[in-house]
Amino acid sequence: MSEVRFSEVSKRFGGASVFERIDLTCPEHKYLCLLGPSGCGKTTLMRLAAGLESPDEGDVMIGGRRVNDLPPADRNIGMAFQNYALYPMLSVRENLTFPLRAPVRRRAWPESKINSRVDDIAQLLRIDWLLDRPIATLSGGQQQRVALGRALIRNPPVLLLDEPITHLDARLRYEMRAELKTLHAKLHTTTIHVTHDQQEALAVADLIAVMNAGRIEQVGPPVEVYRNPNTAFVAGFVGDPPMSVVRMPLRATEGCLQIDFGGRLLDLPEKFSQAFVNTVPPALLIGIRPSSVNLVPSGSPAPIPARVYSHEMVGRELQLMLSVGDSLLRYRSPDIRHFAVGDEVACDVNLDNARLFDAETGVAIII
Amino acid sequence: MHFENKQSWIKKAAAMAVAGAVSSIAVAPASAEGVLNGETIRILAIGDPVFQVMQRIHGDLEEMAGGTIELDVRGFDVLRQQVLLNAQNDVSNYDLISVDLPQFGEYKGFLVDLAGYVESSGMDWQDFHEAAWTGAYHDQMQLGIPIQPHPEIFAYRVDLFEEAGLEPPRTTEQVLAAAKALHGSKDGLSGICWNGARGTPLGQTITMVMGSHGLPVIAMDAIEGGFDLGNVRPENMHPQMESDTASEMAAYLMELMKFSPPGILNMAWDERVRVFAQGGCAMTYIWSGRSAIYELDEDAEARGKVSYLPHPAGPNGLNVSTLGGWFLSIPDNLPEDRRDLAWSVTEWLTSPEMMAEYTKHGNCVAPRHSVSVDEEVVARCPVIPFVDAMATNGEIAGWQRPPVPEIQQIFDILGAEFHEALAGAESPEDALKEAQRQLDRTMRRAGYY
Amino acid sequence: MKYFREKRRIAFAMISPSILVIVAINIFPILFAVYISLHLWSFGRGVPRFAGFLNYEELYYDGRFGDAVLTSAKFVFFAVLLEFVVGFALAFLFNVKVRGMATLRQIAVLPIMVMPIVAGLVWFYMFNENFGVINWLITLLGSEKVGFLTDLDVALFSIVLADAWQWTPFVMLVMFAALQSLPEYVYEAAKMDGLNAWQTFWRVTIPMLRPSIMIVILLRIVDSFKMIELVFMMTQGGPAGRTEVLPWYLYVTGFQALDLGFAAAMAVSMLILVTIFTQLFLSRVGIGNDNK
Amino acid sequence: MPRIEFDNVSKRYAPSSAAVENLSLTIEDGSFLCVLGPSGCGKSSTLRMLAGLESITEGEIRVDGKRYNELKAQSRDFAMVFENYALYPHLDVYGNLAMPLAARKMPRQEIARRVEEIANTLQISDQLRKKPRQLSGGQRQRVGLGRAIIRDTRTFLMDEPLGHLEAYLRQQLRTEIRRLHEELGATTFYITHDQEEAAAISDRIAVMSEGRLQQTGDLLTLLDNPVNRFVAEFIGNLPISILPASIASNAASPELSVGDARIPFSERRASEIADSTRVAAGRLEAGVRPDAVTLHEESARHRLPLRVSVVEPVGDMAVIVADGPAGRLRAAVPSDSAPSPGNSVHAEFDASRILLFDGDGRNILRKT
Repeated sequence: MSEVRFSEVSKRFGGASVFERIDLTCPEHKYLCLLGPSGCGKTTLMRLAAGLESPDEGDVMIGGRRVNDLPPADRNIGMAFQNYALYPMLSVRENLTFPLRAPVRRRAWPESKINSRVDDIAQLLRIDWLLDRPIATLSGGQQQRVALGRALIRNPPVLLLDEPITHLDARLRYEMRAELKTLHAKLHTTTIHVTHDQQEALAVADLIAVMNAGRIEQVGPPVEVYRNPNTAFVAGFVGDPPMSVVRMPLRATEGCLQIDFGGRLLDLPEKFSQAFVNTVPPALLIGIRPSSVNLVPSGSPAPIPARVYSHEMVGRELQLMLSVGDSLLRYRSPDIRHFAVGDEVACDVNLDNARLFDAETGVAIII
Repeated sequence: MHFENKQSWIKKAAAMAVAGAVSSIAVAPASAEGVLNGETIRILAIGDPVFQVMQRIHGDLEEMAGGTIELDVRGFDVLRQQVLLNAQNDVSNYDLISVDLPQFGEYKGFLVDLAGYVESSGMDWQDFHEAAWTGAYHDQMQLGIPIQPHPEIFAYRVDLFEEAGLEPPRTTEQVLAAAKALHGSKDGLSGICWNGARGTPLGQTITMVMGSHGLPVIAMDAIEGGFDLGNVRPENMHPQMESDTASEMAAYLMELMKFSPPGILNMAWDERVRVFAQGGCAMTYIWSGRSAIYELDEDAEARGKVSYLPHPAGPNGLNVSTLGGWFLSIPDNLPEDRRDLAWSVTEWLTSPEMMAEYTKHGNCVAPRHSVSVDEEVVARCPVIPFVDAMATNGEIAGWQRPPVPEIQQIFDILGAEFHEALAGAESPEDALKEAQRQLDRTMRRAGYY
Repeated sequence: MKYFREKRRIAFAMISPSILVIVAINIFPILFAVYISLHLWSFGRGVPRFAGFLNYEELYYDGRFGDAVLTSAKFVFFAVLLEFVVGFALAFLFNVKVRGMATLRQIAVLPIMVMPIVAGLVWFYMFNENFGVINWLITLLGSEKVGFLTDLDVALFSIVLADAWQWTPFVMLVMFAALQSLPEYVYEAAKMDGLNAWQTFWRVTIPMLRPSIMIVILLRIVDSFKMIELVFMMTQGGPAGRTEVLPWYLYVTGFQALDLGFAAAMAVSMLILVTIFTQLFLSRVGIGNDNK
Repeated sequence: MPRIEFDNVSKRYAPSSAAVENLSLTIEDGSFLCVLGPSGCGKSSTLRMLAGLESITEGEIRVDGKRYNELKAQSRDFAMVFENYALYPHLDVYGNLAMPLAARKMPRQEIARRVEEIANTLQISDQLRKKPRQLSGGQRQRVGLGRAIIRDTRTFLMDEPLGHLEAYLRQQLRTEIRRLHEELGATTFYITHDQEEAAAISDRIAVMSEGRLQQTGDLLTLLDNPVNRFVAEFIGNLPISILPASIASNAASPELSVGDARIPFSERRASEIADSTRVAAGRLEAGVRPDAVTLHEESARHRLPLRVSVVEPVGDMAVIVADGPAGRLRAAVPSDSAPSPGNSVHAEFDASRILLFDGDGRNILRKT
């Protein structure tokens, strides 16, 4: 039993609230990513699970058991830190065995058992050839593996990873994230992984919990979070590139809502109209995927006037930000041609796949 | 004597540390024949020459005594505080304490009367200089045995005086004349050295010079040939700094300034002796024991060329030198069963043999007539027969520094206030008046009148 | 929650002895000094007699006390000024990366290791008019001897000099450490911003050193206000009281005259003076002005 | 705008080891050049030599034809943005922005006007009275940028300015930097270790490794026509897969073997290889970018059989990590059609986009 559950937990530092009454569950054997920008409270939430912080209200449950009063060492969790937190003067082997040699574990971990365990873990993480090297001589990726090894060595049912691969360079990040996923497929350890990199979260997680400003915006499998963002924040944060979340003026004409794109009025798709049968909302946030935006020849009928706000190469594609009215729309250009900032272009927007969000709450309007 | 010089202060700090370490690991010597008979004696002592000698020969001393000698050596102020604190204990931490002559007035309430021991042990008390012996006699009690009492006397360079055809100065007038004649007569030669430094040094100079002008600083009872230092009552406590004698004293000191070496305003204790020793001045006021500084130093210019006199007298004064220095006393909170031992040790440490022994190690003090005629002692310390003669002639007395508890305050006030006059920051009259005012206030605060 | 409450309780239990020690060592003596200052008490003789504010009253009318406060203020001002200016300059000098500078620096800080009382002894003899090496040099150059410790106008500055000899290296050391800890990148930024050496010094170095400067000055002020050893060894307050700083007067009153009540009143006044001054200094000049 | 030339420039901190070796590089006036390389490749030393913060051991740096080697940093009139922001910690945002102007003794009012203008441009107007440590990383670097652009410098040096920021902030700010560049038109010399950032922001990328310049070009050149394996591996949003390969010397139809796959080559490509004397060197490696791979359920002679290890759904596309006897391959496929872990797949390569490296890592198919 290793489900991790936060039940109505609140945490404040001094007078400042980090979050209030958060509910979140990481089911047993699942890999949960806590995703959000810095300062959103994701690390604090994980530290509550680790026992490095105590909740001001609510309960932290591990395996159905309330652990609020349990010191970290008794919670049976492994944790890997962002900065690795290894002992630089010790060898890899000594770092790995460190958690086993704590006095309270002497009975559970006799010398013979320790050695075979270290060998197993080192093989699993492919650091067996490094065992006798001092930490200081290892590369960042190798150190990260050792840190993971140390977190895993007691075979904990719960693994907590605090931005474990953020500091690695791009190549290693790719390698390590595949590694993490393979490892999880093998061990099925219930894992909570904190990151600010949405790509990383999408790549490794079974479940993503998107956090923003102390709130959990959405919890779900990566594809779900990516495809159907529940809030405007998620829409603008997750995706490669994410949706453009724009605020456009609304026009109500004969019971039909229209959106003003820089002077060009587009009809709200049929499926949304029933949401506004009796009311005209003062404002809406509209999430538009880059793939729903197209450039059209300037002579086309009824184009939306736009200006190039920025252009950059991402992968093999040219990505543009188009300035329409007061808003910016992302656009991916299939062919690579030269744009300059300020160029005037004409575009067209397909609203069929758009998502609407309440301008006040940011919550998606779902039909 | 007393307020130890600055250099020895440092040496003493180091010595104390060493002594502390030594005494803490010391074990009683196997032989138990001497006065201690395997026991331990605890002495609270001052960092003056005689006790410094004891520290130096500590090992020999213990062997002689056949026991352990714990010698705690302290600076003047600290010693005084410890003695006062110890007196408040139920049981004394020390078997013996060292007492400065003017302190008997302050301490007499808690010291054992030794008269009985002197009597029963048959100590030859008449062998001691009379002024020294009676200096510890208060309220019909013998409160201490002299171990290092010596007077502040007057030293002059015989060779220079002869060269200039000058008479040995017996009066202040003669001193000034000689100083004037000799000052600057040679390169780097000044007339006279004395304690001119601010505070206690100058304060002591004032009390003693005022004494040689014929009056103590407070209104003590006059008796035959001096003042009654064994019986100071509250009504005796009035300061006398606005007297004619004080004015004469002040005038004399102001005159002395003219014939003093540079830096006289900061000169004290050993420094004046060292300037005298290297030929920086023709005369000096000097605690007799300190003559060892040049008499035992083969490189000193003054060595062997010095003769001694009691303090030169003022117009209405006497040729009397001030006695000071240290006595051994037994605190009255020492349990009865330790007193005999304390007495035995006192007797031993003040014996003629030990006194002679001290002179071997640079302590030119011998307050016993029998020691003063020892040829070896005299050869080492030419000053000793002079002092012995003064003692015999009644030219040594202790009343100049009245044995009252406020004596240190008196020194401080006089030494601070009159320094203003010497430095030219104030007139001597104003300085005396201010000193009088402050002394008066001190005595009133103490509740004497 | 119980675990954390337990942790806090244990933590409190662990630190409570230190709190007690702090109270015993820091607070109690101050309270005791205040208590004594309200009594007439001559050490070793009888019990203290309650006297109300008599001691303070006498202190108020005691010209010598006022003079001592003034002398202390003068001493502190000149000593700290000299130590700071020279120490600061030396710190910059030693910050230059030249071979042998480290050794030189180590030699330069030696005076700090000397016991103040020994420093006083050394300078007493250096300044002495009859044996002193400085006056010997002066006469060698054909000038008149200077009464470093006996001239009314010079003595205090001689003590300032001795104090500076001992403590300038301390200022130098602190400023040097502060200089070393200044981030290199800020200087690169300054170069790229086009600041010349003078501008870099006044606009970057000084403001960034400000907290260290304030701390070192404060430490030196408080410390030199308590200086007694040099006076003890060199002048005993002379000539004519021109070097009688407050601690020396206090020492004479409390430890030679043993007038404890009066000395305690002086100590309490001194404490109040120093506290007021440092508070004023901190609030006016401020260590960091981030909280504006 | 200045034109910057590095002419055979070397930097040695110790006689034996060169941080930068024989670097020759030109930055055309008004262009945006990005030096890209892993840490320790010498890019930082290069920038610092240009800035005047490091001396030049050998060679010459010229700006508009004028030798700059001996010119003091203060006199070079470059503005610099630092990785760690290098803000003056004791000054507030206003003070930091004003510093370059104050150094030039500009009148107070003029300074205030400029600061306000710049703060508006960078959306930090409401932060002017804050100290750097009260700001987030993104805000700090905006101040760093503002300080660089506040005086009319015509050259910007940027030392990994986004290195310390989180991913989404990096993306935001790189857009700003690029826009500023186009607005101001200043010559910009930018260094980074992030190839995605380099591609997004610059006109041209110079790839460095171990003190040497490897290749200079725009992104597509570097992607499709890298000089060597290092550049091929370093460039590209998704990592290139490198697999052992050999040329089947069947005269009838030239084939490339990659693992068990036999991939027919066009005559033209085959002849390119045949021409190359390098093939003789022996060992060959094929580089395949994930977007040049398609995965199929059916096997074929020209397909490489693999087993899926990891599926990473990163948006519309999923990255498939698949392993076989020949090694590990990454493929980018639409997430809707992504296989599951454990599935067998058969990878087909776009033959025209296969890169071939010889034993020394050189690209033997490189078009010059």
